[in-house]
Amino acid sequence: MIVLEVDIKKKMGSFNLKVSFQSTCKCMGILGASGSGKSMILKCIAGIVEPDEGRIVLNGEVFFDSNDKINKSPQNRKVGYLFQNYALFPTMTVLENIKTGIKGNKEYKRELVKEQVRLFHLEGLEKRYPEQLSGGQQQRVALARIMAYRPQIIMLDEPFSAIDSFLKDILHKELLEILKNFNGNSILVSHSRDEVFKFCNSLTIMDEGRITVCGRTKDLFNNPLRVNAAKVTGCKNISKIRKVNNYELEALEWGVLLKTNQVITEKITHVGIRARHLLTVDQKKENTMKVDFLHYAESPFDVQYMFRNSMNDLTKEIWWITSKKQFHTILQDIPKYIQFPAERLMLLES
Amino acid sequence: MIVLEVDIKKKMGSFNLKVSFQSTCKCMGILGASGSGKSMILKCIAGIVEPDEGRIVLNGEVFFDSNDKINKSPQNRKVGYLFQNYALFPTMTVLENIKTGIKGNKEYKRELVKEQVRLFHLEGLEKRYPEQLSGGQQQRVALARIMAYRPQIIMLDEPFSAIDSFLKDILHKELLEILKNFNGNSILVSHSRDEVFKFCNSLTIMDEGRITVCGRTKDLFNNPLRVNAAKVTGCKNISKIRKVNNYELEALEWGVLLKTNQVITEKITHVGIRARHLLTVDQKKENTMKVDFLHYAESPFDVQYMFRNSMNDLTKEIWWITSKKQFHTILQDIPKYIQFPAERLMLLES
Amino acid sequence: KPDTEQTIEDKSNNNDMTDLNIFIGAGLKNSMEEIKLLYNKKNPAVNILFNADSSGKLQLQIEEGAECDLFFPASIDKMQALEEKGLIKNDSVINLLTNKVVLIKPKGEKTAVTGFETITKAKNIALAGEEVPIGEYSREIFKNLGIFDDVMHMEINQGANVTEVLTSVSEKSNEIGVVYATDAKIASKSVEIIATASEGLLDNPIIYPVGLVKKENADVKKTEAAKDFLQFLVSDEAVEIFEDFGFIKK
Amino acid sequence: MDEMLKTIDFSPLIISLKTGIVSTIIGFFLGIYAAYSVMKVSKRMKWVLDSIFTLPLVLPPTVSGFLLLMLFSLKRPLGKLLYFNFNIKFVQTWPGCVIAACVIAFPLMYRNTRAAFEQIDLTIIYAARTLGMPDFKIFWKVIMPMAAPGILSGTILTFARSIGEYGATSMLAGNILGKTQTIALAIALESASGRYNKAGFWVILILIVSFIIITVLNKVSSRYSVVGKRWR
Amino acid sequence: MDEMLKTIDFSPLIISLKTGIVSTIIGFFLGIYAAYSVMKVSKRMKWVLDSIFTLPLVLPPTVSGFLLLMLFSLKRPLGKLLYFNFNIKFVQTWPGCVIAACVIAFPLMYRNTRAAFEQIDLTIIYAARTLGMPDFKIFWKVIMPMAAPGILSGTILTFARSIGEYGATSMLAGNILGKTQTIALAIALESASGRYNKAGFWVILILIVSFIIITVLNKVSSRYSVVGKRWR
Ligand SMILES: Nc1ncnc2c1ncn2[C@@H]1O[C@H](COP(=O)(O)OP(=O)(O)OP(=O)(O)O)[C@@H](O)[C@H]1O
Ligand SMILES: Nc1ncnc2c1ncn2[C@@H]1O[C@H](COP(=O)(O)OP(=O)(O)OP(=O)(O)O)[C@@H](O)[C@H]1O
Ligand SMILES: [Mg+2]
Ligand SMILES: [Mg+2]
Repeated sequence: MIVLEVDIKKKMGSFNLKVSFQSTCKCMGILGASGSGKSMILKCIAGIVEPDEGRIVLNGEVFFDSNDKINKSPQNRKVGYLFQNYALFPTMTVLENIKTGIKGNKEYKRELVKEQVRLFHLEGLEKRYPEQLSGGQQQRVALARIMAYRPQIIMLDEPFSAIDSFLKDILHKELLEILKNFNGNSILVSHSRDEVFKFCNSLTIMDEGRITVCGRTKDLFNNPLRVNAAKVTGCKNISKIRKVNNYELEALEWGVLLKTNQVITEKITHVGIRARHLLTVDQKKENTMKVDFLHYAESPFDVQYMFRNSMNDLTKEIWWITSKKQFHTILQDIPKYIQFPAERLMLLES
Repeated sequence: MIVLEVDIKKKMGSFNLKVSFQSTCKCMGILGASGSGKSMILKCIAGIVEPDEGRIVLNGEVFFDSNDKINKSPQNRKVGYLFQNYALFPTMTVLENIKTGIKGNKEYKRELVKEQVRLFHLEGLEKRYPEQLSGGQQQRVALARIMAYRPQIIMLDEPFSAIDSFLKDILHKELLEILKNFNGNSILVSHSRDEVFKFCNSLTIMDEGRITVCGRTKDLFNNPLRVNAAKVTGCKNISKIRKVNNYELEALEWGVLLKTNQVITEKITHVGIRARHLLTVDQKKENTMKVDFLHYAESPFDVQYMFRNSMNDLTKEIWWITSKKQFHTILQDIPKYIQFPAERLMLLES
Repeated sequence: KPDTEQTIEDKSNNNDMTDLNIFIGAGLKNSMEEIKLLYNKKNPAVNILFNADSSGKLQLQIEEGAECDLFFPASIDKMQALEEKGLIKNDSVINLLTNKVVLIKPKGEKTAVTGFETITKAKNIALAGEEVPIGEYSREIFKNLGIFDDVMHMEINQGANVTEVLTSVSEKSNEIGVVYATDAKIASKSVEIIATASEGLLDNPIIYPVGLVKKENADVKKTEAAKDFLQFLVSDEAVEIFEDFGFIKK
Repeated sequence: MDEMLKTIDFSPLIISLKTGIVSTIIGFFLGIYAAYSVMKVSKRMKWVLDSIFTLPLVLPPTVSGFLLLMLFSLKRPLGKLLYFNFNIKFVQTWPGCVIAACVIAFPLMYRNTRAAFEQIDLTIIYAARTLGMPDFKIFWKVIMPMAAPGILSGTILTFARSIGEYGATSMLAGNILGKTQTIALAIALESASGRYNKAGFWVILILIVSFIIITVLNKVSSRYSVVGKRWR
Repeated sequence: MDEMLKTIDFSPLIISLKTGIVSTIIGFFLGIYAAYSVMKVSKRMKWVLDSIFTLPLVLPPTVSGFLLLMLFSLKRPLGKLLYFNFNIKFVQTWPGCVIAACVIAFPLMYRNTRAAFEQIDLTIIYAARTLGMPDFKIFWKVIMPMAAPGILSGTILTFARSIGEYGATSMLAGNILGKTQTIALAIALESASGRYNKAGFWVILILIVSFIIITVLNKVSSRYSVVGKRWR
């Protein structure tokens, strides 16, 4: 069982990073708002940024310890870090770029490079220089380079951000395969919920340099516990609350009283509900609200509707997302009432 | 009505770009595989890459014409091009970066910059240099810089690839607002189907330097017409066919005979069906296939199942995606048969 | 024609100051500076500007029309060359000083060389270039001694000027060297004289001529001042200073 | 020592400083302009210009001085033209010192700047163009700050070289105390006259001056480089 | 002309070439090493080293030559030590030419290289580290190719300067035909002797040689720069 322990502090100008976590899972995901410090953590683990204090240990091997004045060089950490901006060597061809990290004899190198080229669909580009590649091609070269390096731990910083969805599906499959056969940890930073969900058993959620929640991916998507975690896992509807009693609250920003299944503890400050979990009903029931339709947006398979409490113009908009199948023309049958199913309400601490 | 006419050829090493289109729509989307030449088109329009021959005209203003030897400098094109890799000025602060493109007096500049900083949530980062920003922050600075420039035409090359989903939703809304008030064209290159769907009325699909299809976004998603268009619009199931008669075909890679609603012309070489459009049934009917379950992958709201024709091990996998709501535990009730509804089959030319 | 050069200087100096440009061989610099001080005590209105450099360079500069009133090179050839080109005022040339050629070695060093005749016993020798005046004189001496070819087969370090020769010897880079007596005197801390060449060894004596440079549309005041300074150079007062520095009045 | 200081005329210091600063400024703009122009030229032309602009460094300074004298002497066409029509004279004047120093130091500025330009990422320049920045603004606000290390290096080398210039200066401008005698010329002359302590004094002075100027240049330029880079 | 050619001893050409090439090679490695070391040092230290490494350019070459002579002359401790214990002698020998040229040209290589290093994007170096490349490999395979324009500029300047070096060489190594007389020294000597056509011959020769070498260097280095950059 491979363990990664991180407990570090780092101040960069006005930004403070202070995180501490242990990961034993095969692939840990990090989700967080833009600028919350995800890349910084990876840089600290890779040895590119030196933390002000703390400890980083991988599998018993101390990478960094401010007390013992240990700070292994990046070379000795054997960490495969996919830079967010790729960081390809501009003066090397694709082939040379991939080859850099490989240790072994010529024959082995050649074989491995060839395999990576195939795996990341880079055939025909071997002799090109990075500036002669498209964005997605560059990203794939960077991925190939890391994978050829055979690191102890793989850290991917938004590895598929520039790759089209068809190729992404293929690469997802291949990467899942690679990670399955890889006996080390990996960390994935991604803004795509689907990606995190697919790759990561455990998830760490960051906000402003701190870890807010940490747990099994599925659990966190079901019950994000904190406002910020709810946001980054894609919850579009969040409101401040006033507790009425243990099982009832007033959603202040929606202007509605809601019954809950869970006990509302004192710490709870917000309530959230995913846009897909709202129901539409024809008449007033428990946990329903009469709404005015504001506007809608369409995506290939879904429609997003935006409503507002029809009793109160000052409340926040509420998003409802529903699969398209059920509608042929979208603006027919606009619901009058929406329901907040009690079992779907997420009670959140801020 | 503002018209953009592009008809150019460009050879770059082994890559040949040859495209010709007219766009009058407010926001044109470009979809295409990685390396298909999307960025190259934008570069030609912006004046960064000089086409070998052809013509580029925006609203009657000739940007480029190889016959008349016209080649306006990028400065005189007033094109706002968001580079895929941002291309921020490394020696300028965020504020200075945003300010560069603005024409006007000091007061106006200050106001406009301030507005952009607010719009793209860059408060507190004004004095930072690009290398002191996170990936998403850099991308937002680049966006702010383009928008402050007040161009005639806005060209965005994957504008939200590095931004977390919560902020992305907000920026989407803001950008939609901006584009609504903007009286010029815009072009969006994106790998996200949802984004294209949301922003673009018309869509151009590229493959290996050529435009394969071009049309209204919704129409293309409904009926992509070509294999490559089906792929980039996210169709996961595509098979070669053999025509049996005008309304029947054999899907060679799936090993199944399918009835269609549309006439199968001679040009049709493939059939496709979106993973969400497959149905599951309990017994053999028309257009059904007995399948073996291979594996599944989960995303927050959906489950993807992979099947294979149980009669023939050599056939391609078939993806089925379904919303999670219907299942509590996923591996229960694995369907035995899947159905290809005739009205959902997409007949494709290669 | 306006003369900005003049006007600029007129602004910076008093209006009645006269600038006198004097080109002197580098070896004359120290003595000429003292003479200048002395002269200025009597004639404060004359602003003497020295251009001290190797005589060949000065000759070239004058040929190229440099602003020069008085030319005072370390060799008569340079003067003659200019006279032939008509750049020197007729009859103004005075052969003012002579110098001696000496053979030197680093102070306190042993050498088998005892005089010019035995020069070839040295391992190597520092000599000025062929047409640097002192180089020319040295060669003349060797020819007259009949050892020219032998010397030319030695390891010769050719200096482009006397300073280089002097430094080479004083730093023991070379075993011996040939310089002017005046130079040897300056560097007496680090070199010592082995022998002084007798006058008979030179075809012509070493002469430091001084002459007025001919100028078109010359300024009368300037010409007069130049003449006056030339007169002063010949005076006993000046000659005394020259002699302090090891020169000999011709 | 005290005695010596009294007898020293400090004009060479002033002249050296003036020459150094003025020729650095001229060299700065000229070198940058040359480098900028060469960047826009075809490969073959680049090679030709490159070689020509490097020449003054290959030739011994005296030769360059000789060639300059042949060009500007009042007996030669150009010199005559300049003098009689424009009243400009380089022979034996302070401007001559400047010209000599400029010519000798020019290759340093030129090559450093060009190397710095070549290392700049073209995409950034393109971005500036698409933002409608006029060329001169792109040059001064985008290119120059990015090329700062190279420009600084060139400037320092140019200053150092022009302060230390002897051969060409003595040929063109002469060695006239109070007018064209720079510290470098003074050092040469004093050591030729065997006055080593005076020469030594000048050497120390020139070193101090250079230290100061180099420091100032470093400080000024560090304003333009984002973060002082240090490799670990 | 024909007459003249017959009387010319071509040894200065050989010596110049040897000196130029050897001192360029030494200067190349030394300058790069110095620049590399300075990149890793604190800001204050950087400033000190920077100033020291620029000195040889500030001093007139003759002074540098004089100081070298003071160091290596057989009268002085170091010179004695080297000569009597190791039989190494720089005074009046060809190695002296090399030392002199190296010292004079060193600042050019150093500063150019350092400027080039400063313009490199640190992220790329970090990437190389995380890929486990050993430091020397990073240096030669990643840093050097990226710094190629600056390195080339430094190398060309170094070569040009050391080929044209006269002042320090004549001081330290002397001007011995067939042993230490380089073309630059020959030119100085011939022109001091007023033999302008011989001097001219050498000038032309030195120019041709430099053209060739500069072209070769350009060619070699263009292999390392990805795409010949040209601004439009
Ligand atoms: N050199 C620096 N000086 C000051 N602040 C910095 C510096 N480098 C980064 N930061 C700040 O640190 C924070 C974290 O940066 P980091 O790159 O880790 O963000 P991130 O979580 O990866 O964001 P993104 O998803 O946008 O890439 C950001 O707010 C950034 O502005
Ligand atoms: N300088 C060049 N020389 C040769 N080929 C080039 C050059 N620049 C780009 N290409 C090729 O042109 C093709 C199109 O590049 P482009 O950047 O337009 O792709 P793209 O559609 O934007 O892809 P992506 O989605 O990955 O960014 C790519 O296959 C790329 O490899
Ligand atoms: Mg990041
Ligand atoms: Mg692209």
